[in-house]
Amino acid sequence: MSAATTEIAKAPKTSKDWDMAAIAPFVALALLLVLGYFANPNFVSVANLTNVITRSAFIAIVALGATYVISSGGLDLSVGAMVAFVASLMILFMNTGAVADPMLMLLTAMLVALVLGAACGLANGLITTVGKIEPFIATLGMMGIYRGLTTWLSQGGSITVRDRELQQLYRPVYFGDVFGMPIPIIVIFVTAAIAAFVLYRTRYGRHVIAVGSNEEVARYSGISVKKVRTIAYVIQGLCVAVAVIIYVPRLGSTSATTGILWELQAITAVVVGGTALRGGVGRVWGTLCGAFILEIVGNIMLLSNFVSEYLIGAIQGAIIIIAMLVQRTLMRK
Amino acid sequence: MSAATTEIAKAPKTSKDWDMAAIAPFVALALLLVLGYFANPNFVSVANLTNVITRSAFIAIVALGATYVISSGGLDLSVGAMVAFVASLMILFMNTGAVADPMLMLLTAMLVALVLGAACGLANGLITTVGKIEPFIATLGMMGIYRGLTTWLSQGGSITVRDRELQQLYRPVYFGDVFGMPIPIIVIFVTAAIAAFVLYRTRYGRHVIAVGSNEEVARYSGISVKKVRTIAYVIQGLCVAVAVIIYVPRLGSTSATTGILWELQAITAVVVGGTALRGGVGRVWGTLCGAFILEIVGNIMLLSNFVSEYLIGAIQGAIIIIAMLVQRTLMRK
Amino acid sequence: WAQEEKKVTIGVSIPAADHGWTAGVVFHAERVAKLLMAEHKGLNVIVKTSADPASQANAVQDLAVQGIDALVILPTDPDQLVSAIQQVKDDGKFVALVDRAPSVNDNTIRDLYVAGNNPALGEVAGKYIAETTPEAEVVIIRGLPIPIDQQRQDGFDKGIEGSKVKVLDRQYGNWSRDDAFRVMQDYLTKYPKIDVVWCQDDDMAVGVLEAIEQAKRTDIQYVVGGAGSKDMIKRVMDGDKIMPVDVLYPPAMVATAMQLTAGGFYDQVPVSGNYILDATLVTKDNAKDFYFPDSPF
Amino acid sequence: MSVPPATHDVSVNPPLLDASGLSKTFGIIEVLKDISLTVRAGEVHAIIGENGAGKSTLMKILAGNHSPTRGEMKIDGQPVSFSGPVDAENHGIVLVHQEILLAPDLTVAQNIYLGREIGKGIAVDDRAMNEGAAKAIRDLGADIDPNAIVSRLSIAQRQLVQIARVLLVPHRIVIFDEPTASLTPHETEALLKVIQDIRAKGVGVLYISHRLPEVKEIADRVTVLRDGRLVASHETSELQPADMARLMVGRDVAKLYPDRHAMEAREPVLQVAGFDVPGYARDASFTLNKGEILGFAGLIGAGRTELMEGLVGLRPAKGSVTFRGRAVNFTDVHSSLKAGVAYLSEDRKGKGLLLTKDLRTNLTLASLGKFIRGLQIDRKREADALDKAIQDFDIRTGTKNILAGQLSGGNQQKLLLAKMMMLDPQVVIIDEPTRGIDIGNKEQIYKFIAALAQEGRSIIVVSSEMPELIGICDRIHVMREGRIVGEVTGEHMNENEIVQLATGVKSGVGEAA
Ligand SMILES: Nc1ncnc2c1ncn2[C@@H]1O[C@H](COP(=O)(O)OP(=O)(O)OP(=O)(O)O)[C@@H](O)[C@H]1O
Ligand SMILES: Nc1ncnc2c1ncn2[C@@H]1O[C@H](COP(=O)(O)OP(=O)(O)OP(=O)(O)O)[C@@H](O)[C@H]1O
Ligand SMILES: [Mg+2]
Ligand SMILES: [Mg+2]
Repeated sequence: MSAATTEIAKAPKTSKDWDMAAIAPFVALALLLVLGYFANPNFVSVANLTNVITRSAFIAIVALGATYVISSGGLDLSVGAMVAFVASLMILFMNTGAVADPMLMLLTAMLVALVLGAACGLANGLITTVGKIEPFIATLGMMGIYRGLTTWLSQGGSITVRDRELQQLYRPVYFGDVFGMPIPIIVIFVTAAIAAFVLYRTRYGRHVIAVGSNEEVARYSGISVKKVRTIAYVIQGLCVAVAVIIYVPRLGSTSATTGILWELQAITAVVVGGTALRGGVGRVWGTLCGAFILEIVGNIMLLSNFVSEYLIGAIQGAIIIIAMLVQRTLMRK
Repeated sequence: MSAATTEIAKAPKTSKDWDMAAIAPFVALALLLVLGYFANPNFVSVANLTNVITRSAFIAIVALGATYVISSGGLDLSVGAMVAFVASLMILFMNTGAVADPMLMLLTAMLVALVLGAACGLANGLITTVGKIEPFIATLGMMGIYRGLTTWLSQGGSITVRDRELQQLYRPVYFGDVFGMPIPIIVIFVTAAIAAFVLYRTRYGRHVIAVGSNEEVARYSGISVKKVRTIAYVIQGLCVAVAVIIYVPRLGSTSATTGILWELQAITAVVVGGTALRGGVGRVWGTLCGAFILEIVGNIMLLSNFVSEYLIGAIQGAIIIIAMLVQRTLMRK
Repeated sequence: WAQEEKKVTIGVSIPAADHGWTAGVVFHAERVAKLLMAEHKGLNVIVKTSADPASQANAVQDLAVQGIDALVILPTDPDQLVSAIQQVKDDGKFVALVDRAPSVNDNTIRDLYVAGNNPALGEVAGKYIAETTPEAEVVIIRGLPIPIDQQRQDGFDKGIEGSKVKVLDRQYGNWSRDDAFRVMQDYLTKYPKIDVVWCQDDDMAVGVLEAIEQAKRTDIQYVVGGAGSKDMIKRVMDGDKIMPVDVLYPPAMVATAMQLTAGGFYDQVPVSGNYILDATLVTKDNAKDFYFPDSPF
Repeated sequence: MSVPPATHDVSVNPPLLDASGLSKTFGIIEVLKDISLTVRAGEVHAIIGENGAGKSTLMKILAGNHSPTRGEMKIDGQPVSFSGPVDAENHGIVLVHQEILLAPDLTVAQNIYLGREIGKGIAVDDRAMNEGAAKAIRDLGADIDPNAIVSRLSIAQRQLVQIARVLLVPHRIVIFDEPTASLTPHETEALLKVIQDIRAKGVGVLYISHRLPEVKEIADRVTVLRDGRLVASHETSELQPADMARLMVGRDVAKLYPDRHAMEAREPVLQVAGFDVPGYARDASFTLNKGEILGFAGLIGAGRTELMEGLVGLRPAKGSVTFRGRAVNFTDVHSSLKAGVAYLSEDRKGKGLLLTKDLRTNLTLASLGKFIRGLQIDRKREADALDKAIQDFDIRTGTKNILAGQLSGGNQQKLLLAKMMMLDPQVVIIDEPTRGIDIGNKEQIYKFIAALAQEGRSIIVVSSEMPELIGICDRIHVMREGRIVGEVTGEHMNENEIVQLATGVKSGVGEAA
């Protein structure tokens, strides 16, 4: 109880502070865009920006799910491995040729991916809530399991869509566009809009925030903490499945190394976007912004030719820290 | 006839709960040893157990530092990269030949490693405390920086002790023994004893727990939260340096991949050992136990013939989850 | 003269230096990039490294945005990069594929293919072991679970086919010295008698040798590595008993591809087709031909 | 009570602390306006005022936790300004906070000596600290194991530990911010004795309490705050509790407890039989009738809270429960709330409200189902509900856009009440309804409770304040060591009877009544 009583001291003094926290990632993004322009004028070309946003789709969508898990007070380190696992099973399913019609096969495969994603999320959720294991460790263990199973499924190699026709039919889901807008970008924004609606406007979303900010209060208010958290993990699983659905057509294949470190990137996107790791706050649009920032940092580095390729990792790390410092400074004002 | 007398009766229940939490990892370790015996009788040979404990030294010592950081309410994801960075600089220093006498050179190099470790820890500490960035993100950024710098130092390749004589002089620090007890094992237990003394018996240790338990209370008690946390990171840095000092003589070389994922292993060891990630509890001997458990799980898997090499990761993940479940069950009794 | 003025940009996409061999790749790519640019005034070579297939696909896109005339790529995982490479090829750029081939590897996807021979690397090692010690009991340390590792394993099995060589165990060492050390220590505990270790990579051999030395075991006759790092070549050259041979898989192949590509633009020799470099068996006799003391690998 | 009133005249003693013109603003809200105050050696100076009057804020300024927006402080005539609480402690000013400020994972002794551990060489001397802590706690008339982990203590025990901790600091002025809010009469008495002891040593005491008889008993001087202003300051001898109440609230609080209509027919709503909450309560049986207010009295640790929590499914429990004629088994709060049984926790801050969220979110949290339109929450209706709740429950706040944690204690309690009433429950269980609440608010809360009963709802009140139970309840069950040891009704409803049952001096009396 004493933890709760003192929390107030840390709470923002006015609503203004919260607004700054919400705006900060967007300011950081804007600064980065300017920086990018100076690094290489090609950077601001429509083609390049579309590329960058398109490929941020995977991390962005996974991070949307992570926003739920984190703001409900959980954490999921298994998402990268889950991407590999779900994608592998999806391709294996496509390779079975269980459904003759290619179009129907594609839709069935997508459904299979969604169901698998939800199931993986459910498993994670139950282990942390019913099993009462710290999410960090529980999902680290699940990461090992998903990745191990993927290695086993691929027998150490890679898993590739065998049917060329199917692959061609599927390609546009990543490479195609609608009125010039690449499909992955549309998927990002549609997913984000749904995520924002559910988190901000529905009863479940309110419960997520309540559970994340004080579990006991939520419980005493008749909210099933376990159910809310478990569902957050299921949502994370569904987001992973959506990411898989647009990932598979891009490379048409997976291996045991697919999605490695994506969990850390997703969490970074969430935090850079202004969601606190301790739970109780969720910023859907901030998360999107965070994912874009991460991808853009890499892009600028590649486009500019100043940085030794050995140092890219170092500069990336430094930029994230600087971005967070900028955010903190803005918030303190 | 005071009100308090009735409460006393219920008090013992309390301390028992805590004892179970402290004992649980040791029970898990014992179970694992039995399991190992059945998997392969060679497992319990002195030679094998010595091997296993010796090579757990790096993770164990790094995890001792992590126990401080975590129980003070922080987190350090950069330790694996820090091992690579400090080790690389240490070898580069040895290769300069700045000190002519080999023995003196070795001692100087060790001192250099300790100073570097402390400096890296200080950097991490200041960024999280003074910079007020979530430790997860701050140290993730630092991870990128340390690893990037290591890649750059090694130009992507490896950094090797050039002086054969020096290397031979240094070797016993990993491969040598004192009265049959391998030196790394001695180092583990000496470091743990110091860590336990500082955490349990000194004022600083008390403050670490207080800060991790409730920052606000610590502040009201006149404890400098920033100082205590920063020092915890410095201790982590020193532990990394100690790990480096026994790591370098083993292969005499490092590369950009040295210590990859050690941070996750160290954190797992800490949590399996019974320290809570939220801070406020620190179990030095439990951490050691956790580190042994991790190494033994891998060892059993290799020695037994049941598991396909593709599935090792999956089984390892499953065992960690089961170990945590066992621990939770024991604690609830 | 006029041709020297020609402005050409070559993009080189290679894996990040995550172990010795890839470090060698980066080293040679950088070295030859400088050489070529000094040689041809109008030539610009951009070298980009990436840690995994997804980020390499990004890197290829980014190179395309910068306006390249040719792409030299050593894919981290070929099957996963087919689409990205295909796009560059479809834009009419020259594509040179190095080392790792996707399941479909023909003119529709690349103009030039320069490769070491992964199956042969395994096969040469297997053959050598089968010939030298026909009844050996062998333990194997694999790399990472990706296709090239699988190809080497398959090649090895082919190499020992028909002999009495027995494989006791195969485990992943992740192309890491530390993991190889750990796996080898456990092999030594598990098997009282081991004749030969095949670890298919010289980086991992470092860890293997340390583990053997520590255990003071004398039953292990020799260790076969692979790729040809300078340290291991040196041992072979010096006649080290435990490292009698090494199997070549030169990281310099990326340099070959870059030189051929540049040649196509400036020397007007049409380049295309397959250049498969042999998985040469390095022995005491020929070792000095493959010893590059300046390389990081 | 047994503490003798101060006999000597302290008003001639030299002032230790002299504050003048203190003001404090948070953002745009001015919480304190131009307060001047003197504390003399050996004086007990009580500060009273409604919830949110600014008492705690003033004390935090004096103890260096906040810095004043305007005004100055002098110690022994020397102007001072504190850089923080530790600085104030170095000047001899110590504060027992209204909230519990202890590290939950440390032991009692470790908390008491936190930040000033006794050393032995480079190690800490745990033995010495355990002994010191045990003595400090004994001095307060309590008995708490110095090795117990604080998170396992009850709120009352924590409060005592906190007091012990503060009194170990060398001090010249001790500030107590509602130290007795969660203490029973027995412990309160012991604490008041301790205060007499320290004042006898020439220490100045600032004392905040909502229990006016207590103030009358212990204080030499009473200062009254209202809306952040100092409205009066008198010698205690000049005031009666009723005068104090009037000064605080700004009107007469003649009758604290509302009139209750006699109940007509007894119609059982909730029947509990043989109910066990393992570890806390055994074999509890009682009946709650429609329109009735049933009290639960007992000493701290008697297990009342746990019994109620078991009843609504917050703790594992077993036994027979009949609600409105049907056997029910509430395994979680969701089911009990849905059935119409609401429980309001005694731990407002830890279990009642989301302190870092706004009032609207808190108000509707338990009853969101009522605000759903289509798929989404109707925010307009939520806002309307908040307006109505602020009106109905008289929640006093400058702006509706503040966080629940920024409300004063009394207003938090009213918000919690409002939150649970959104569910329109048939049975309301209120645990410690007025803990830390000012007399004006108390009166209002009693009125709400009476009104609820009048509407035909049934109420259970768990309280450690016997006068309030006697004042508002129809019947009172007394618990001791996990068992219901008796029931008092009618003319038996007096403090003496209850205390005898609660302490085990007498058992089973009135059960038949
Ligand atoms: N950090 C803060 N930011 C904004 N307003 C605050 C803050 N702290 C307190 N307040 C406001 O200041 C006013 C005075 O609060 P304070 O806690 O001093 O009241 P109090 O007299 O101690 O009440 P109680 O009897 O309930 O303890 C209240 O209206 C409260 O909402
Ligand atoms: N989390 C806990 N773990 C173990 N014991 C606890 C815990 N919480 C409370 N207790 C103990 O349970 C007993 C009963 O608690 P509590 O004081 O809440 O009872 P109560 O009759 O409701 O009294 P009150 O509400 O007046 O404080 C006490 O002895 C307390 O120390
Ligand atoms: Mg107050
Ligand atoms: Mg209670």
